[in-house]
Amino acid sequence: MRRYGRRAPYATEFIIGILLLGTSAVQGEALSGPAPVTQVVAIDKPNDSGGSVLIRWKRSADDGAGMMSVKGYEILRSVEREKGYEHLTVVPAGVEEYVDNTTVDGTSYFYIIGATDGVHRTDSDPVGPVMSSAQWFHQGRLNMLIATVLLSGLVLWFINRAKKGKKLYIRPIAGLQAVDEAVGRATEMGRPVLYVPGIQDMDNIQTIAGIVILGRVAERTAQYGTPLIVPTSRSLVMTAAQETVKEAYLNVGRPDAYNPDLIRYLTDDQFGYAAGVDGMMVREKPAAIFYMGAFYAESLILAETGHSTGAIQIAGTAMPAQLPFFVTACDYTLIGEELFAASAYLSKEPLLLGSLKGQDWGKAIFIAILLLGSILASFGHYFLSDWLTTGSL
Amino acid sequence: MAHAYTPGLRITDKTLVRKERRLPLKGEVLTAPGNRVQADTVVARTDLPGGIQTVNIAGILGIPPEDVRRYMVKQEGDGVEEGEVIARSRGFFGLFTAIAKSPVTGHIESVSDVTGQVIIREPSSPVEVDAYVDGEVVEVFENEGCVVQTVGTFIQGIFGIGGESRGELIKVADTPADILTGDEIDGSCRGKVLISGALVTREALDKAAKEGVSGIIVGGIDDRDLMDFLGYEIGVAITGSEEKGITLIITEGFGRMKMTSRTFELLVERVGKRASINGTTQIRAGVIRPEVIIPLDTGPLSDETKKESPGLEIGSPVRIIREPYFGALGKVLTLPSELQEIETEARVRVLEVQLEDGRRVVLPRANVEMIEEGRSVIR
Amino acid sequence: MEGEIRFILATDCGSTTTKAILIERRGEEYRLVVRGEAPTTVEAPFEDVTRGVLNAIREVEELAGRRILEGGEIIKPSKGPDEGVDIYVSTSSAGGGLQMMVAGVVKSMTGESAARAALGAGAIVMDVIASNDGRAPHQKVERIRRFRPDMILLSGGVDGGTVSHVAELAELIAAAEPRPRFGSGYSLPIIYAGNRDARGIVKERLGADTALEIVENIRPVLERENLGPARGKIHELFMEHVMAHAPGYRKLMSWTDVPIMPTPGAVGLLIELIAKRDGIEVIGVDIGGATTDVFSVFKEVFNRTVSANLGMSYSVSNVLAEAGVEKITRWIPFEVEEIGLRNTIRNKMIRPTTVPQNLQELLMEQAVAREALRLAFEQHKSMAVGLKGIQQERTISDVFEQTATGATLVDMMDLDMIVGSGGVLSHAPRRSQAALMMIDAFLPEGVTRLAVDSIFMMPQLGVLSTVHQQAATQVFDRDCLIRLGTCIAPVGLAEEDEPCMKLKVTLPSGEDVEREVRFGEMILIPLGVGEGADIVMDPVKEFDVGAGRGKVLKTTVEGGVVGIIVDARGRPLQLPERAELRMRKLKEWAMALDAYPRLDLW
Amino acid sequence: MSTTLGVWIAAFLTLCILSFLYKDNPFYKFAEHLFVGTSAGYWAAYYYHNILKPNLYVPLFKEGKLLYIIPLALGIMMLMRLWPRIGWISRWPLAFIVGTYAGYNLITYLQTNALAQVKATLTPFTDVSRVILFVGVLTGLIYFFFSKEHRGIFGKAARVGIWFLMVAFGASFGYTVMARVSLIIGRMMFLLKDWLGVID
Repeated sequence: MRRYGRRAPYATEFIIGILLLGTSAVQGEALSGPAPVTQVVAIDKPNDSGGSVLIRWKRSADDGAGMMSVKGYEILRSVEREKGYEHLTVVPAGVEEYVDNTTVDGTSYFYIIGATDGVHRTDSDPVGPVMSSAQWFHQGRLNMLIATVLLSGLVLWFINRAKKGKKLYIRPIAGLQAVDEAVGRATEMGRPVLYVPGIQDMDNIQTIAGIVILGRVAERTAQYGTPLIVPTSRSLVMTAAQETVKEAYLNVGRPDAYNPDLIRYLTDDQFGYAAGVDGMMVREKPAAIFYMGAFYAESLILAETGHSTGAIQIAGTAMPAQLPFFVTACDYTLIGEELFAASAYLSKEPLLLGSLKGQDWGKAIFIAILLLGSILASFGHYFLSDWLTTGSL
Repeated sequence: MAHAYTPGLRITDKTLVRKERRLPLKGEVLTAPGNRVQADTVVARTDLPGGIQTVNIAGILGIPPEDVRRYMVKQEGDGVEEGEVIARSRGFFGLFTAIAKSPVTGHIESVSDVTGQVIIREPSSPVEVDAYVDGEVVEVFENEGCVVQTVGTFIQGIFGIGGESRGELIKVADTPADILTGDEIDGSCRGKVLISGALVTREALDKAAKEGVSGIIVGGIDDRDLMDFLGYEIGVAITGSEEKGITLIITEGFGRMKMTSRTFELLVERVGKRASINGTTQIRAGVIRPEVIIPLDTGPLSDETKKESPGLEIGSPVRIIREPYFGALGKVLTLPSELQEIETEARVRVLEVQLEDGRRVVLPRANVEMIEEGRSVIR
Repeated sequence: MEGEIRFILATDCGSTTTKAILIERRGEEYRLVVRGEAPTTVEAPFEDVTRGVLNAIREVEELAGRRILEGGEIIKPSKGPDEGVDIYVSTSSAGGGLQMMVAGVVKSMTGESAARAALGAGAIVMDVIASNDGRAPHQKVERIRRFRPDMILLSGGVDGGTVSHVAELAELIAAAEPRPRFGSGYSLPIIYAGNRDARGIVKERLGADTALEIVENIRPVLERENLGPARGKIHELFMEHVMAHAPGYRKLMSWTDVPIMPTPGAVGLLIELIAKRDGIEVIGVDIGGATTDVFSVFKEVFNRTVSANLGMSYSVSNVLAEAGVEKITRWIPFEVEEIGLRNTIRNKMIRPTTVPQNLQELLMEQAVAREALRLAFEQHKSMAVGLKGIQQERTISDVFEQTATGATLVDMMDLDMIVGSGGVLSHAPRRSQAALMMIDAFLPEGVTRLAVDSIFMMPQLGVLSTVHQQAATQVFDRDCLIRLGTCIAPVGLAEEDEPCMKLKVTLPSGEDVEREVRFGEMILIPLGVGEGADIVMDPVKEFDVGAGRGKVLKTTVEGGVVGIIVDARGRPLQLPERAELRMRKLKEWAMALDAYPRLDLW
Repeated sequence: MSTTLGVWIAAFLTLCILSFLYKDNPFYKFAEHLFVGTSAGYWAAYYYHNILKPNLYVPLFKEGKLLYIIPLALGIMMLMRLWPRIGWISRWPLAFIVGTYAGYNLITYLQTNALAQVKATLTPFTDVSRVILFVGVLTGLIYFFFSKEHRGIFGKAARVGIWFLMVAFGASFGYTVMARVSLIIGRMMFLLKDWLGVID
């Protein structure tokens, strides 16, 4: 057969190898086993954090063809070429790739792939040495790098422009224009302001946005001389909130009015927290309530109670499922990305305004890609789509 | 109406000037009627209440406002030094004590148990009023001030900056059309009042301020230069409180404006004498114009001082105060009583003026001002 | 009672002139007979306001041939056909008018309400002190002490709301030991119109050293303003304290049949009355030497603002400072150097009584006036707003229609009439100049009537309306206003010379005028005073004349001394950037309105 | 009716919480404080056993992995808050956390919320639903432009985006309401079945 003919130069090596292995396999039996796999390569698995080796091979001539005798491939590993091979696993027939996730970085390994029919096994030559290591760069995510650099570059460029005094237009968002109003209302009514930063921890981008906005709201309450109550459901959020509020009070020259006792930790429990905040609403009677961050099922419980106390409520979240509830129960709602744009609005600092403009350009680029890609796809070209495929995280 | 309303600036070589010297608040008058005073004699004195500082005791100590009184170390009326502890909270076993310090030296004016704040009043500062002009005290308002009277030359400007000042008159221009560029100003001008011509430049103003010149009397100034000198734009026409260390009196207007020869000559005649000047200007009801007063040694004037200004008449000397012909002098030729249409098509009361160069022009009456020589009492 | 009144005398003591008018009932109608004026005499050397009043009345006597005065007193009621009058009323803004400071907790809430109450009563609001005004306490005290207001209005907190903020304000006012402007023999009037619960503490803090008056809260709840009691109290105290200490006013007060009102308060009253009577939305403006007052009635809400530092003489330089040189030169159709313009404006400031003698000077002055009016109107728009701090009810469908409270009430499309007064408007040599200035400054949209108060008698009519409404409104309609005509301004933008609407005017003669209006042009269609014309406007789809974009509007318009002015320069108005082009357009527009003589020569 | 004490307590507390529907009252207050307190305690214990112990204590002290001194130090720095004088130290670990998460999330969000979404939307216009999807994404994105005035064509596109968002909200509203209804059904089932036993 043509195949055999092609393999011929390797045959001697193959036989010698098997002899040298000194395994339990009897030579005669070996000869009756399935044809071996070919083109075995073992490489350090790319784009990983180490600890794994990728082995690839071309399947045996008897796998799905020829004698149809291959049941699977046994993977064997050793730290020496000649001996000490141990069994790792068996992968089913038809497979041509295996990732060994059990390697120790810095150690050289040798692999043998044995095609087996259940009784006999025909081993490949050992491949190696191969050493696993962590990669600094994940090539599959080159597109991510480009996107990040592009977006950051845009943001930096616009920040720079804004710093130079170029006026940037910002579309009005009623909910944010109303912050002053809400705090003012609380002041006139002699009641506190309640700020709910959601039930997620500081690893959630919405919580971070919520805390940033808290800083802006705190500046207002400091100026107006109105108490600001912040119940939190995470200790870290409480810490961050205290720091943020303290700094805000300092910024507007009212450090004396800062009271850390009003920024409290309640509980990590979702509904325990909701019950606690509800209790605060009915007892402290805040005249303005802010909900800024990530919310789940407690959103309506909170917003409805707040509404019933007659407070002005301003909500902002990127949780699509909770938005409708906030919209119906609150006076103003920031929808999705408006939450992230909020701090730029409230501060009007060139830094933040510039970044907003940069992000808009990012969106414009995505729109352009969408348009172009879809048109290309309609004509059967998919390279843009392919380019967007990222290596798994 | 017997005569048109023609505001005029007074330029008088000898008149009776009465100046009211009042305290901003009630205080003590240090002189009596009949006393001779020098311009720098202090005639009245008072204490201006100090500023206030508030301290948020409730916030600093972390206590409710109604408890503030309990934690006060100092009470209402007590004097405090800057940095002195005025309130102290007692925590558990002396731990967690918080203290509030006074940011200023003064006394505790009030303690509020509603706002939780303490108001500290800074010490009062003395205010003194001097006589401003050399002269005689003729009247005293108890606890408020007095009137100082003098006989002298009195010249009003049209606009000025800077408050009361005084100094010896010196001449830095040869003609009333000269421009004061600054080269003429040196150390010898310190404390003097400079008589100059048609324009003062920004450079000259800066130099004069640097050399400690008391005042400058000049025909005109470019608005741009004035703005640059002050560092801001004058909005409404109230001046006098600028703190540039120099008093500027403009006699004609903005732009390059030859000083009226009469004013110039009168001033030059008084070179070497001490002048009291004030740049304070207020242009609205109750107009205040800047002034130059040069007290003279001669005795009081006779009874003609009470004569009222006669108003605009044929032959009256006038100055034109709006474009075209701005700054030109002339004599009234005719005063037609009926309204006439001018170039803008507005129908206004007009007069005919013969300019100094012989031209005869018809102008709205509102655009001329009389050069008054009345000798009525100047307040 | 009203039926018996035949002769009415009214005066307005302005800061420079005192104006008197005589009104007589002829048949069923009240008409203006004559007017006279004389310099105001509040200040030295006279120091008696009644001298100026008597001088003005004497002029009225001469002109009307009617004896009104006897032994320095007004003959009242009238004796026979040529002696005396039946009613005498007066307003006053002499001595700078009523100058107030107001205080509130939140600047945009009770602070704003307090300012509205004071402005509505005719005061100049020197400053608004608020808890959140960004000033340190000692700075607030410094302000109060330095400004020496005639009166302070303190408010703050809704009923049942904050007490501590109000107490803090009261403490600051007490610490400032404020002194009134006139005289030192009486204590400063302070009106407290805030949180009911804080009355006790305010009384405790301020009762001893000031003339404290307590009225109902101007903002009992955030959702509602209650300015009436505070306004009434301001008028009362204005009479009792402020006016009573101004020279000669005691005597004047004894002459009048109703209390003397602050001039702008009276104008506001009249404008409010007219708007209510005719059911129209109206803007009134009075541009003076020192200040510019803007009045408006939109959606039945009256607002007044006073731009204390925008005027044509005393504060003309401030117009320059606030608007900037470029904004002024953009209205001047010839080259002008900055330095020259600056000096010209300054010279106007220091010599306020002069009048422009040549055309260039007139154009410069009117350019400044446009900016003064525009700035004053901007301020008005930011003050004439809805209440802030109100809870909103929303449904899910409102999610993208969220609007903030406190939006301006001023809607130029809904506006029916602009009334201008003040020297630069009333005394413009051609009426079309006044019309053009008002259009340029206010930028009316759609169909808007224009008028000027030629001799400024709105104050007198305003105070008269409190005793004799019929006389006041009749004189207003027949003698007070000079109707300039109607401005038609399609809203939208297009390229120069593109068509923006078709216009068909049916004149009273029955003649039809049909025009295609192109973008960037102004057209004048003569239509006389008292005449009306049916008009059909068919805008192209980007333009709106009041019925919506591209929708046809049929209506009747009123004529005037100028006529129908079609302003197709676009809204927002865009002047060409390039100087020559801008000047050419300015000339073109002025020529279309025949606004200036000899314009074609340069 | 249940005979288990735990069920009775649970039922009582459920009723206490539900009494808030009428108005705030001592029963609610009691249950609320109990809830907040016990859950806080529960989570504290949970965190110790599930996070602190396996992620710090065991590797550091049992396995001797010295690198874990860093998180320990950061944790101790965080606790410095308790002493006001050195409280500022806690800002460092806080800054570390916020900064790290921000950076980490940048990539995650860019991947899942941007690139992956764009890819998913990027389809040939083969049928109507794909076109609708495409238009929806595009106009929705346009609505979230902040630095451009929503006027003219741009404004119209944003309007269309609003309509898509409205439809999405409506659907999600209905869906979530259903989920909430099932929550209340769950609680009712507990009361009626586990406690009272009136239904099976």
